[in-house]
Amino acid sequence: MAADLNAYLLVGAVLFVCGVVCMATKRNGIGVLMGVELVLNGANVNFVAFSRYTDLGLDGQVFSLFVIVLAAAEAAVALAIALNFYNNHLTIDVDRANKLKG
Amino acid sequence: MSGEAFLFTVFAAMTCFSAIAVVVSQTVVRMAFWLVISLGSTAALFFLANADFVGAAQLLIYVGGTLVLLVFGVMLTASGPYMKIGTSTGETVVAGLIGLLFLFVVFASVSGVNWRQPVTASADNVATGAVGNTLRPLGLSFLGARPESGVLPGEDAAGTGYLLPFEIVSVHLLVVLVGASYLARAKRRAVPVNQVV
Amino acid sequence: MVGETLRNLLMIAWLLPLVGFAVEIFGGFWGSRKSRTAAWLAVGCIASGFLCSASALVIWGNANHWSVLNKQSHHSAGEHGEHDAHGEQGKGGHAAEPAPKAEHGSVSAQGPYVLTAAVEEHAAESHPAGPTVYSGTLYYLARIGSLDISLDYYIDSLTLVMFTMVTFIATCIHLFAMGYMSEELTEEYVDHNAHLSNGHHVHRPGRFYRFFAFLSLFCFSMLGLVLAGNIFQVFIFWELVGICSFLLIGFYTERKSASNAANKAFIMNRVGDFGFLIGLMVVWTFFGTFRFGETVDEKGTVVQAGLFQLIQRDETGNVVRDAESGEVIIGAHDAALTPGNSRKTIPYALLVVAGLGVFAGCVGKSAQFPLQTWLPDAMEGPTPVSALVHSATMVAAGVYLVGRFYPMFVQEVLLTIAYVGCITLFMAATIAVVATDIKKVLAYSTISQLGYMMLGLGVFGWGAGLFHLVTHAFFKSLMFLCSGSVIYGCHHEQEMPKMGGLWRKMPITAFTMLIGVIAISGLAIPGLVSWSTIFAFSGFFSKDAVVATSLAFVKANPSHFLLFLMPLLTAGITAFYMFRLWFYTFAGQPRDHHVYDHCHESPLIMTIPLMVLSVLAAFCAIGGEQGKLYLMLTGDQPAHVAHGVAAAAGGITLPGHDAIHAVHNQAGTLALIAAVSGTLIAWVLYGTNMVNVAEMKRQLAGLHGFLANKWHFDELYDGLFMQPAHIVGKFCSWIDRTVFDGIIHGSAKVVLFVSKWDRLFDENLVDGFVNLLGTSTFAVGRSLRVVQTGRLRQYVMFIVVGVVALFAILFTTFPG
Amino acid sequence: MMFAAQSIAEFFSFLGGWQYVVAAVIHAVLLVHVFALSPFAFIWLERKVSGRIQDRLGPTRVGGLFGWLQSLADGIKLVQKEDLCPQAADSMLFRSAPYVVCVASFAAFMVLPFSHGWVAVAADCGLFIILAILSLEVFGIIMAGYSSGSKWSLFGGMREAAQMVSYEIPLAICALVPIVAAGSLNLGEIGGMQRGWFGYWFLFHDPFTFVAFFVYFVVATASCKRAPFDLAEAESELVGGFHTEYSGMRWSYFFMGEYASMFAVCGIASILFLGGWNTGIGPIDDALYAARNAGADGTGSPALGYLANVLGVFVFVSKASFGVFVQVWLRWTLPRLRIDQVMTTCLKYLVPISCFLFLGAILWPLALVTTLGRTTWTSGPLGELVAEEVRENQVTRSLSAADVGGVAVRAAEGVVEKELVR
Repeated sequence: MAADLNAYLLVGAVLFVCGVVCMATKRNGIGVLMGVELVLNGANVNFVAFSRYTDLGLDGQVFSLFVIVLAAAEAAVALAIALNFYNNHLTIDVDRANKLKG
Repeated sequence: MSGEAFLFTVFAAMTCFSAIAVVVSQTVVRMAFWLVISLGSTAALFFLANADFVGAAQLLIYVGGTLVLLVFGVMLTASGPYMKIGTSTGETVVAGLIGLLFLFVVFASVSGVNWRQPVTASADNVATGAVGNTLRPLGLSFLGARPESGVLPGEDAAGTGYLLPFEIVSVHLLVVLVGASYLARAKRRAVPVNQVV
Repeated sequence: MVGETLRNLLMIAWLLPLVGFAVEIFGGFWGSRKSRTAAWLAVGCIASGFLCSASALVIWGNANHWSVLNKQSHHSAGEHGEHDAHGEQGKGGHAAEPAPKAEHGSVSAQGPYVLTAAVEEHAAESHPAGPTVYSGTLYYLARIGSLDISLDYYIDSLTLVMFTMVTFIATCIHLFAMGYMSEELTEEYVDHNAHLSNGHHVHRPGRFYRFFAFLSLFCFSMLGLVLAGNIFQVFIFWELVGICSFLLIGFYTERKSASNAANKAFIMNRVGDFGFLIGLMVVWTFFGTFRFGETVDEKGTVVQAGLFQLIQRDETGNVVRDAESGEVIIGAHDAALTPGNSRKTIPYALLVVAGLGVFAGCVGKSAQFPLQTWLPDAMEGPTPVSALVHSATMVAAGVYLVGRFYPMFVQEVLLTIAYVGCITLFMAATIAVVATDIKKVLAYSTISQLGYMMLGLGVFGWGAGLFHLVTHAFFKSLMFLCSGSVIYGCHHEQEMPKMGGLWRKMPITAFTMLIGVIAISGLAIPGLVSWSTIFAFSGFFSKDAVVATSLAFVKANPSHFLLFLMPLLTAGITAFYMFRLWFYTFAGQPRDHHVYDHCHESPLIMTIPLMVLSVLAAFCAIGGEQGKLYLMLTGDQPAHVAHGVAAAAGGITLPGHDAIHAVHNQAGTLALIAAVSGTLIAWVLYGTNMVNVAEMKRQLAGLHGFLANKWHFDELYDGLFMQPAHIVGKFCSWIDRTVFDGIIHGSAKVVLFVSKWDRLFDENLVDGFVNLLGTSTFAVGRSLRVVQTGRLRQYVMFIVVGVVALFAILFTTFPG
Repeated sequence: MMFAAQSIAEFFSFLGGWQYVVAAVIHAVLLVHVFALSPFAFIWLERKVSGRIQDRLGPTRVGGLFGWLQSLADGIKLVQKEDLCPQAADSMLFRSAPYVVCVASFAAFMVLPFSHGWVAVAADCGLFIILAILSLEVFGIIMAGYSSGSKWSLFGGMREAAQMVSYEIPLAICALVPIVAAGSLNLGEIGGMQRGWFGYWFLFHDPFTFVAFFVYFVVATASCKRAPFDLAEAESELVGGFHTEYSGMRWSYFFMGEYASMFAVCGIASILFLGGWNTGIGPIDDALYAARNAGADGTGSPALGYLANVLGVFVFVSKASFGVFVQVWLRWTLPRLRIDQVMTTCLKYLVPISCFLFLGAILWPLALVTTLGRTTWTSGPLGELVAEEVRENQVTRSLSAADVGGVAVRAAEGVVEKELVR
């Protein structure tokens, strides 16, 4: 497998899809968060790959840095929400967070 | 197959395998473990792609910070050792099928696109950050200067540099930290009723 | 400076009761119903007011060098020529003389208020050629178009005398009331005259403080009325006085009779006030100002002439009329003398209407025929109220206003006033003869005496009418207080037939009452040397002045002989019923032993005002028309009466001072004879047992019934106004119920019918459409609801499926 | 030729695309062998030092000079022991956790220069990478604690996680203080700048770096969970903390990792503050420097340059080992803190102090410029050396990189000028 743009993109795609499936299948709220991290990471791989292999240049890396920072922020807030949810419901099962269902 | 390609193959395989392991794992801590492997391998991929600062940031922030945070969350929200919240088989199968379909769609579209000509590493594009050490140009770009574009600070900062986004992200991070610590404060606890795992 | 000082003093005297009222009402005295603090406060306010008024009077006198009082006879023949000389000045408009202008400049530089007349100049000549008036504006309330609504002041000798009189009497009455109302000093007052529907007496907290608050408010209103500098302000305080009267008459508001009496007084006053308003409208329309005195701006320039300056009189006392149109000229003959006032005219008839209108108000307030019936009923109020409001002050306000507005009255109006007074005095006296309630007798006597005053004013005796006003105020308030003392001593027994022989039990009251009776009856011991040395109480002098004036008037106009005969006759009747009252009450043997046994002399706080007032009632008018009081009062009399007119005016020949003087002895003698005979008859009938009064009453049953029923005036009014009103009301009610209600019911039915159809349309068509929308939306939402599972993971799945589907569409649509 | 190469990868350049792979393998093997042995030395050192501190002899029975064979005997014993895995444990995680710790500790040496140019990866952001890698160690410990299925382990793991995550913050900030002075994250460059007399070490660069060194050392001790901050193990309360359930080699991996990271943080300290491989004696350093350069560009003997580097390695290892010795010394001197005291120390005192130091280090040059007119208080060669180092790097790099530096310098000058005008 050659280390070219498409190879990176495919890795990113796998990460992305894994993240999405993770989000779709994990009932544990933290698991869903991990899926989100995977998805973001897949996007990061793409950014870095474009930065490396096209004339996008530095901007891709800058973007991926921002993504990392925002992912950290997102993780902090989401975790706080998850903790709150756990405090109120004594479970972390996202399927039980359906009070607003139709 | 060059050495770089070999390393890429190894790390890419590790990345993908761990990512799939994350999906397949049943307990959260195992998921976290695999996620660490996956993200670490991704960091290695970043190093391979000459984005050493991004890779280091990935390691420091993602693996060292975010994931530790997640594991904290796991432990704080675990109602028992090795807690598993299972998913029904049908759901898993459906999700897997849809995931495969999605993967196919993404593969198809990625390979279907004719990307612009890949830039090969050369002495000329080291400074652009495409190849080589990117720490200095990255730092300068965060300060609003884009030397590789020949723009000095104050000349056309708005269009090229990342000073403003950098500041915004900094403030954003601060706000998020305050907000998250406020949200996560120990508050009243619900009466344990009908605890269902 | 004098004007300023007077103004300030009178303002203090005027506003102090208002302050007292505010403190008494809002000062929290209801928290301590047993405290006399409120009363002392009220007494303090009004007594300070009296001190201010008295000092104002002294200052006024000083400013006029007292010379006005020292003049022995200003209507003597020798000085007549001089009068004429000054009359020339007077008719030119006393306020518009060039000489005082300089005075204006210097005085008015100190403030907006001005001396409107040349004070020092005239005073130095030792007799006035016109009123010495201090007037100005206190406060602008509003300005509507060219109409200034302002609080003005108008200070002349009449104002000052009235102020002093009112504040003094009010002080006495306040003190008296402190004793009289002491029963109210309790948390649980039982009103024996008020019954609840279950037959029990009314129990209520005492209202001591409230009584004094009302009294204070009344004093404020009365003083404001006297001080008023424009006719509209008079009207305002006129109504305020009415309100206070309403509150005070209805003080025992739980009593049906009291509240009825209060209503009656109020409503009958409204009848008169309606006329008053008409008069005001005429005045405003044609004169453009309400002020008595002229309006002066800050530079001392006369901006607008006052009412009294606008009306001009010639030597005969007649108003000046335009030669061609016959309309009355408003403003100066020489327009240059009154800047800001162009020459205007008013039809003579309208001037009469204005005068009659204002007089109508006076009729209501002073209880003159035909609006006299409220006053006897007003005796339902506490006796101090009767003494203050219904003898000395409020009812006198009508007379005061006639006196104050005198320059505006033309001959026809004055004649009407004379006749109204004449009828009133006779009628009321006759009713008083048969009244048995001690306060009712006094009430009718008051009406009668007020009639005397009106008569005096009407026959051109400006000084005589107002003189009687002042003397009457003293002795009538004295008598009312005495009756209050009797009532208090007899435990609220007011019927004279149940009394008798009370002088043994309450000598002070009996003695002071006797002084008052003698005073009102006009008894006198004829002097040995001349009239000026006659020994008589105040009533003799003032009544003599009125009777003399009317005699002179009748001599000049024989066709109006009733104007002399009636008061003469009534003088006798007055003496009769007053002594009847005294004998009935104090002399003879006790008739009701229950009353007699429990009766006692009043405490000192009530008897001291009696004694003080009795001294004044006896001696205030000493000297008669050469006395200090009379001279003080007439010091600033209107220009056209000041020097005694002897001329024909409006078809009536007016007597001059000389003519009046000439008949003085004659009239006095006749009046004295009448009084003495009345007294003797009373003594014979009631002082001795020579005549069986009951038998006499039976024999004269018709007359007695007529009189006892007050000449059937209540029935007359009932038949004249009440019944027609009822009939009209019934008719209106019938029309209302049949015609209007029918129309309304019919339209309601129509509306109901229409609305039924409208409802059908609404419910089926409109609602159906709206409901259809609602239900369809609801159904759609319901069916879409299942999509909203609330499951996070499913949503993610949906997103993925959506993306895949999108890409599938893209790939199939754009292959390659 | 071999000695002329600046790095192993350069040496294997004839292998074409595979040179990095080969270089990586060689590096890894070297590192593992060197640092698999170094813990033995440190364990022996610890035993002897503790023995001396406790007024006893320490290991003497096994043999060797001062009983140095003791560590070897321990090693043999550990290898022989049964590899236990408790039934309640999550076996996969339980088994892999020690490797994570080990790998995280040893990977740090990848960017740690031992002498001039003697570094596996001469990354521009070397310090950043080394801090990032060191932060991974906590993950293995958490996993170990969690997967053991024992509450002692769980508590230990949680404590360790909290402690390490907290101490990472002051650690990084304190490390940034000399970075501000140096203007580079490249550890090789930072080490090279301190050549000359020891007054040029960053320790003495300004008062803030001086204080920062001690703070850094305290924090580094804590982040290596050494006593008095060893709450994660805390034998008296948690039996053994996160490694309660471990035995045999897996247990020893944790300790290898611990000693490795001790050495790593001390190595960082020596590079950042203590002049790295420079001896601190001006003439010697200059001579060594000249020899290295001459060996590298072919003007002098490559062997001499190589020797100079070996000397540098010796100096560096000595400095780092002294740091380790001090940590051992501390362990047997100070009593253990409570866990809340540990956290309080970090969050309430060390973080603010380090922030203050960082701020001071930033303002220091500005203050000097406004008062003295230059950026260092010693008018000596440090500033010149920095400039020279920068120039040197520019030469070795491409032309455009020189442009980058020039632009950056010009931009910085512009900013400073503006500040001065203000």
